[in-house]
Amino acid sequence: MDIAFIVAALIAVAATVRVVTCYNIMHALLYLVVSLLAVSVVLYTYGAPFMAVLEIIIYAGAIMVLIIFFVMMLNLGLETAEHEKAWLRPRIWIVPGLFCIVLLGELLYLILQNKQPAAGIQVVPPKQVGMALFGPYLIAVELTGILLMAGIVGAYHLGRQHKKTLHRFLENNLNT
Amino acid sequence: MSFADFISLGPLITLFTAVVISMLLIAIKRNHRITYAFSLLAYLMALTAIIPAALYIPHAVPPLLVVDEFSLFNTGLVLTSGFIILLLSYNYFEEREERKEEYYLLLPLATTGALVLVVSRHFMSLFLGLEILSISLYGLIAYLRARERSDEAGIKYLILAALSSAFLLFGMALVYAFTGHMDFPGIGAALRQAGYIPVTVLAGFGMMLIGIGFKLGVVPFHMWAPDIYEGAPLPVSAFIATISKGGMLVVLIRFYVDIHGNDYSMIWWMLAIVAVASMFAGNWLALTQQNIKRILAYSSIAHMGYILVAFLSGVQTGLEAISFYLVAYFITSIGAFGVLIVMSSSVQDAETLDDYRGMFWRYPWVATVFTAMLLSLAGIPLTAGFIGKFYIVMAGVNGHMWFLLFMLVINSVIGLYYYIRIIAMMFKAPATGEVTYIKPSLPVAGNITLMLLTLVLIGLGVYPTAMMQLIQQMMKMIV
Amino acid sequence: MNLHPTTAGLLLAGILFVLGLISVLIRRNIIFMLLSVEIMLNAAGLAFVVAASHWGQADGQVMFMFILAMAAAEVSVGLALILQLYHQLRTLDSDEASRMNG
Amino acid sequence: MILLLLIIIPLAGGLLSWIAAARNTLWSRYIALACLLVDLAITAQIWATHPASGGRWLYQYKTDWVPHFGISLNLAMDGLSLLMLILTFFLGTLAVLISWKEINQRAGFFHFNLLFVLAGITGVFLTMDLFLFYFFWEMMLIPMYFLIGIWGHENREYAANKFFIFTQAGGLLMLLAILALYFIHGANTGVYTYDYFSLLNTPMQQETARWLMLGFLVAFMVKLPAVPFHTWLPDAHTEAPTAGSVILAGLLLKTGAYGILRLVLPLFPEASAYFAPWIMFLGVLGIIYGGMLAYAQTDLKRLIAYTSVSHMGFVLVGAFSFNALAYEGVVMQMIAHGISTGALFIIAGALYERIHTRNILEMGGLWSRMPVMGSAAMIFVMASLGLPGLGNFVAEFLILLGSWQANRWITVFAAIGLVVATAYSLRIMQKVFFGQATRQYALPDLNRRELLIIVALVMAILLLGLHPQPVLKTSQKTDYVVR
Amino acid sequence: MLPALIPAIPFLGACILMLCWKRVSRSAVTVIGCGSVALSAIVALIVAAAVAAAGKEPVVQHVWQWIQVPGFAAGIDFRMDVLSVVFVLVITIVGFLIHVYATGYMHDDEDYGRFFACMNLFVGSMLVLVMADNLLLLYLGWEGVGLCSYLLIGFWYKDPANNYAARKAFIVTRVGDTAMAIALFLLFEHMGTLNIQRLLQEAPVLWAKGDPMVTLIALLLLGGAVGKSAQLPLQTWLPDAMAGPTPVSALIHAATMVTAGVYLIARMHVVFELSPAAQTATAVIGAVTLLMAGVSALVQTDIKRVLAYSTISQIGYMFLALGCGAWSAAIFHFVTHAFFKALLFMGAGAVIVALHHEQDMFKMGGLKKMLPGVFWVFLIGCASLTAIPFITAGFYSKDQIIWLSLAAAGGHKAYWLAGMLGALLTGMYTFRMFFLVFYGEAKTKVHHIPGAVMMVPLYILAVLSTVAGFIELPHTLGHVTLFSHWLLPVLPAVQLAVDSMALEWISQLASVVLALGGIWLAYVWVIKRPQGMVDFLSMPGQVWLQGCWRRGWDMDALYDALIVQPFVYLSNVNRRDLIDKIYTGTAQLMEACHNLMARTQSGILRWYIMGVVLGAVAILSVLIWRLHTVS
Repeated sequence: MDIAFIVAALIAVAATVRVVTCYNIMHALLYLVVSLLAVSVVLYTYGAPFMAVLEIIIYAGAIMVLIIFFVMMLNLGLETAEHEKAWLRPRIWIVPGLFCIVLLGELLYLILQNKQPAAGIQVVPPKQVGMALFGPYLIAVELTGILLMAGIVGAYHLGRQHKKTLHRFLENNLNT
Repeated sequence: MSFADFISLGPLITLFTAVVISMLLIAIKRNHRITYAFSLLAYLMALTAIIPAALYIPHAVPPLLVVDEFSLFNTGLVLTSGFIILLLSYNYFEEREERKEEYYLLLPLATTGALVLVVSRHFMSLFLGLEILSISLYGLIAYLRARERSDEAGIKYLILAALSSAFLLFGMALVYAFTGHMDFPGIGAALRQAGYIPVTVLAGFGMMLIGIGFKLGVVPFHMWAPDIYEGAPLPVSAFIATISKGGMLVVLIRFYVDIHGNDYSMIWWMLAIVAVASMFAGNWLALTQQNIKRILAYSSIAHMGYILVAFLSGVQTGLEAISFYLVAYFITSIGAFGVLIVMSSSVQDAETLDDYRGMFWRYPWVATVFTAMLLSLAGIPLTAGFIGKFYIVMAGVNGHMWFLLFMLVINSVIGLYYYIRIIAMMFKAPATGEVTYIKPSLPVAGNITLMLLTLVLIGLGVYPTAMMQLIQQMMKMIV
Repeated sequence: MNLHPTTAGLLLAGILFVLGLISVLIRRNIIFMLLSVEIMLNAAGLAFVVAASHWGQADGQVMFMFILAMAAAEVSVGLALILQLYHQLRTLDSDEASRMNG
Repeated sequence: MILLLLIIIPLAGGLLSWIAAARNTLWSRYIALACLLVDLAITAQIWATHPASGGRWLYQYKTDWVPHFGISLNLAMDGLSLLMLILTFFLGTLAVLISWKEINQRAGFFHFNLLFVLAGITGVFLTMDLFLFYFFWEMMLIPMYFLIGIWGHENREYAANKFFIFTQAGGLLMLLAILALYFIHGANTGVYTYDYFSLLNTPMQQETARWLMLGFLVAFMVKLPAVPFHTWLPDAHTEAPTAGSVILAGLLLKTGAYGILRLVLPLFPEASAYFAPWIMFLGVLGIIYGGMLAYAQTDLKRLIAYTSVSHMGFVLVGAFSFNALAYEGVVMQMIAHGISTGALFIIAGALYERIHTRNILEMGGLWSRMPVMGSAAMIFVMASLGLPGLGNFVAEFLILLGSWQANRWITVFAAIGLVVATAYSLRIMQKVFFGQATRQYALPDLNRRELLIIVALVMAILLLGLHPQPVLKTSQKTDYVVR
Repeated sequence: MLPALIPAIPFLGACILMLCWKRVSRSAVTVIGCGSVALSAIVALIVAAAVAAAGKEPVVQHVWQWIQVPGFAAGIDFRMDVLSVVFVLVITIVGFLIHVYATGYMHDDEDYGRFFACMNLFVGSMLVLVMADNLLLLYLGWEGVGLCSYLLIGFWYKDPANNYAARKAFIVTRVGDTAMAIALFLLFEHMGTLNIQRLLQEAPVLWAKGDPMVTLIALLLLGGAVGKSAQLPLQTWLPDAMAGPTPVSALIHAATMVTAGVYLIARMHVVFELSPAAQTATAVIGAVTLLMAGVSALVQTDIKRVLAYSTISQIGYMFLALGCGAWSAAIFHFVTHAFFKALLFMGAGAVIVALHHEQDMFKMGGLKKMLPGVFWVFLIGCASLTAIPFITAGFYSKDQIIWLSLAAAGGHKAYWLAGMLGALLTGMYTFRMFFLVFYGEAKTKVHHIPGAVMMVPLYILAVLSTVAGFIELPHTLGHVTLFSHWLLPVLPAVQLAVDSMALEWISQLASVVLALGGIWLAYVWVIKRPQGMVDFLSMPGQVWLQGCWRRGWDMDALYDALIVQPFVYLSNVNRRDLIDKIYTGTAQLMEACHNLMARTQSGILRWYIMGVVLGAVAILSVLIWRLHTVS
């Protein structure tokens, strides 16, 4: 068992717990970034250096930044924190929490049933990944393209601001 | 990719290419009519592309995809359904949304996702297809931005879909971790080879079931369905009810067959519980519901339960039954939503039961169509739904699943109640006094489409042989 | 600790996954929910990489990349939707978005 | 081919008369009438000319439908079917006639539904393919549902729903049984078919046979209806328009009895014998329970409806006696009950048209105002209580005579049911036609059209009572399961 | 062809009248109504002559095959043998006279035609009953006369009381009919036929004397007979049946229909002979009935009810005779009873019409002068009923029964005593009625003197009531056996256990003395010392007892409490059909489920996620659970 893995894992879990419990959304996001960084270390220890990098660049770097930007744009800081405080009462989280703990227990129990023969961690170099990606999984890459296009079109359509000028019928409706 | 790969994936590629072109068209000039016409054309071309693809079957595009009779059949089904939904869409969007053109990108994109599902035999393509479908649907569900409920529906669907995707992925990871394969036949072979099924793999299947169950809308992952059906634009609801569920079901069948799902009693039990719960929950929920969209949502939950019964029968007849039922269910659901669409005014959806009061006497033909659709949902003879239900029961009997069948019978009876409640409402004398009905748009294209659907519905109900032969042929190949 | 490395990795992924799930469940803020779902997806991706390392295959990593892509698309559409919702409801409380029920 | 024609004529006629109604409702009525008369003529012609001796099957027609499943369009007519068909078209014709003035709203759609119901019933009586049987069985429900639900009385929707749900529930159980039979037969012989004749001698375990038999039986007992599945009937009969009540009582209930004779007994002789005492018990329970309920009713149509429960109990008792006499009686009972109860409903309908109430407490003394109607009612009330010389007596007597050999106590109680029948039947006369008129009505007696209907019915019931031999002889052309 | 004509002609008349009585004149109705019966009577006479000419060989006619199914056949077959001839003649002749009388009696009724239609129908049915060759056809006639009885009792349908009486008559007789139907089933089961002749021939072969089965059959037949003939325990309907017009009472409820039971037992005498127990039962029923009815007749106030109870009592005599094996005696009494009771009823009817439909005897009186014709014929009828020796028919028939109840093989002293006591009661109630009606002061004015149409039949019947007795004279008085001899081919001669002329003398003397004693008591009671009687009767206990008797020993109340009320109560409790509650309950349960489920659809996203989590937990739990149960 790699020490690096254990440390990174502990950090990841701790940071994620903070994400769950944190009231301030900004803090939570930052904790999440920490968690993602720790996960990237874990990825590295599992012989996936390229993925570790991607985790940092895309997850921590792009997606999280996007969300942070969004939060800032809406200016949600303090007010939201208040809300979160008000919403996160034990009454609210205790039952779901319990169920999730049960789920966690079951999941871990099931994973621990693993009876596979122990094999070492095998490093998969980025080249091999690249070969796979543009070899057999070429179509999948194409499909990812479609996926992203769908995302873009959807986000474009939904993200546009409402024009206040509605369609004439709707307008009439609103007026009446 | 070889030439044969291209031809085999022709429908998919055609459709996607068309999406790209139509995006460019929109970029050049926004015109509802042109985009609409082009999309229709795209679907037609994609449908035509099935013919050359059929020459090469069965053709695998390793490791992700496989094109065989089963996938081509379902490709055809999905494309036809998409085409019909599109046909019904024009008027619906014409006056509801200023930016209507993106709809004609998102709908084919979603269809593409379903097509990927239909041909996939690998976790990766399953996942990607699912996500293409889901992400397009986020946009589609919330498409009508002026409508309050759209956003609510969209966000609900988004969070839940992502959540269930996460479950699906985690489950896949577990399966992958303990079998070393992500393609279905490989998994099946690995499990056969191992001689037993590792618990963790079972756990993985269980978690995948959550993701799949969510898309199918079975209990307990069904709760989104009514809200999304209600909030989404009607054609999109029709899409979710049919293509989205159908695509998932097809991939589930393939997966189940490839991993020899019948060998594992555990999976059987899980599905059986889900099936019974879905039947009861769906039917009970619909019982006194006043909103027809929600009724259709609940009824679709119950119908998925029925399908699962056939699924669980573990005989080839069961798979045939599902295919047939799916066809019938597609026709019926699209028909029912189609009626809702043509009955809706240019700004308001006709969705409450009261909107349909005395409809038979005001719009006899549309009411007849709706009646036929509802009767088909209820499984009454002369309709395709009857043959479908008959087929399912037959499969169940063949598999000796008496308990499940008994549940099915009970539920059919419960279900009957709310279907005929709608019918009764349509045949009631129109309300006296000052009642303002929704003024239905009754577009010509919509009416003709509905008429054709009804004809097909009754045709299949009266002469199902051809369809059955086709399905039987195709199922022989995959089992 | 003499854990099988694959098991260890999967355990971590499982813990992160469930933590994300808890977060989705107890948060009412929709952005938080979206965030939590991201945690879950990330955990699933981690599980794939762990599995890949066990078999020495690239497939799991490829899958991880696709998950990444999907997460990105998801977040973009999701944020756009949240924006819409925020404009309409003037709140991010998911419980408020419950006008459809029954 | 002629059998197919019998089904197609009403189907086509139904469509035609719906279309014609757009022009003129009178055309619609004439088309419906003509179709039924043609069918009636065809069947009457067959009846008149069919050879006294010779094979059991008068006509057969078979062509593939869904060969994939072994489903064929398999029609055949034997004595039993023939009699039932004649009854069907006879009552169908009358149903059109009585609706002549009663149904003014949406007459075209009414006739469409009426003819479709009749087509479904015809199909049930003719088909020799179990799938097809189920198909027709369900097919007649929808138009019937509309008949009740659209043209019925105040509480029509409830009644229609109840009717529909009950019969569907029973039907689905039958479907399960049909399919199980199909597979058992297929597994044992390698031939997967729904063909009645092939399935007749399906070898199967006793246990299985019993379950399957119950599946069929429940469907038929719901339709019959037997206690405790009878509760849809009073509602449906009460709320239906007159023609609907006539079709329901006269024909739909008979499909249940027919199903028992045609399917339950021949397909599962051992299982039927095993359950026979219980079923006969239910039958006799129905006779007395239905009779008591009928006695307590104040709604005339409801009262008549419960008499159906009582009378159909005889069918159940007779059918499970496994006795040639009882079978003859059952067939007679089906026909005679169809006519007598149909007539009573027609009279109830005619009364309702005149005084707009069905509550017998508000009637009384109508004999003096409508002596012809009163006399007609008297005849059918007497038929209902089993007066010799009228059709029902022959039926009930033969049933009891036959069932006596099977089970004495059942027969004794069934015979006691005749006393109850007297009580409720006479109550009709007493409350409706006798006594002092409570209100002053200006009531026209039966008009010419109604008179024609009633006279036809009276003739029929008298002929059945005094010279039932042609019917009995024809019905003997059917092979019943005799022990 | 002739025998079939006998019932066919009245049926035809009934049909014609039913279809068009509204459209033809009253006289046409009269002609059709009376004419058909007269024609029938003529044909009957011809057939009777044919039977006689053929040496009492029966005339059999097969009209058409009614029911023929494998294992069972019944035809519309008529058989005129000597027994049938007797009944047919009485029915047609008395029937004709009553029809004629009715043309006068019903003259002003608006439903004149309907009346005659029903009457004709009745005559036809009754003829079918007595001419039937098989029991099924007999049953047809049996129920047919029941129907006519129902129709005619409720003839004046506007009065609910009449309808009630009619309904009661129908239902009570139906109870007996059911027993008879079961007897038919049993007979068929054992013999495979319902043909009367074959039954009679084969029964002795099949069963030994006293076989329990034959006893059961005989008792069930007896059940049918007591229902129709208003014997204990089913006698309660007959007094109420007097609600019908008086000619109806005369024809149906005195002369013919009520004696159908007698006919049935006589017809099936072989079966009864095989079962001593059933015979005893018949005799006991007859004896008890004749006494109870006699007592009830004693205290009635309504003139028709007196006659009704008297009818019950007289039929009791017939049953007594049947029970003793004195078949022909019973039939003989039937004949004479038909004459004098029809006479009495019609006489009463004349009085009633004269007094403007007043039936209470205490409101009559002193009619001797006003209605002398009626007085005389009534006197003859009363005398015949009381069995005044030598000159009345009743004397010969009744005396024969009393004597044979002692002397016949099946006889017993107790029967004889009952007969004797009955004679006393007969005298008392008959002349109490007679004196009340014709003597004393007039309390109601006479409105209408009955015309010739009504009186002529009375005269004829008066003559018949007198002379009919001479066809059968006892040993002591000339020993003429024309009647029993005539019946010999069908009904065996009575087996005498005691054959002592002296004893017969004593018996006759005693009965005469008792009858005359009864008259004397009536005289004292009504005319001589009415006050004393009133005092006696108003003693405590007496009042109740009298009421009880007047109400027919409160049998009505008993049945009401035991059968009718529970039935009605149960029916009404269950009016809304409790079984339906199961289904509506299920429906409500479903709705409750719906409401429960609908609450889960709260619309709150987190709740939906909770659903997913629950599902996940459930799936994994099932997995772990199965894992442990499997391994």
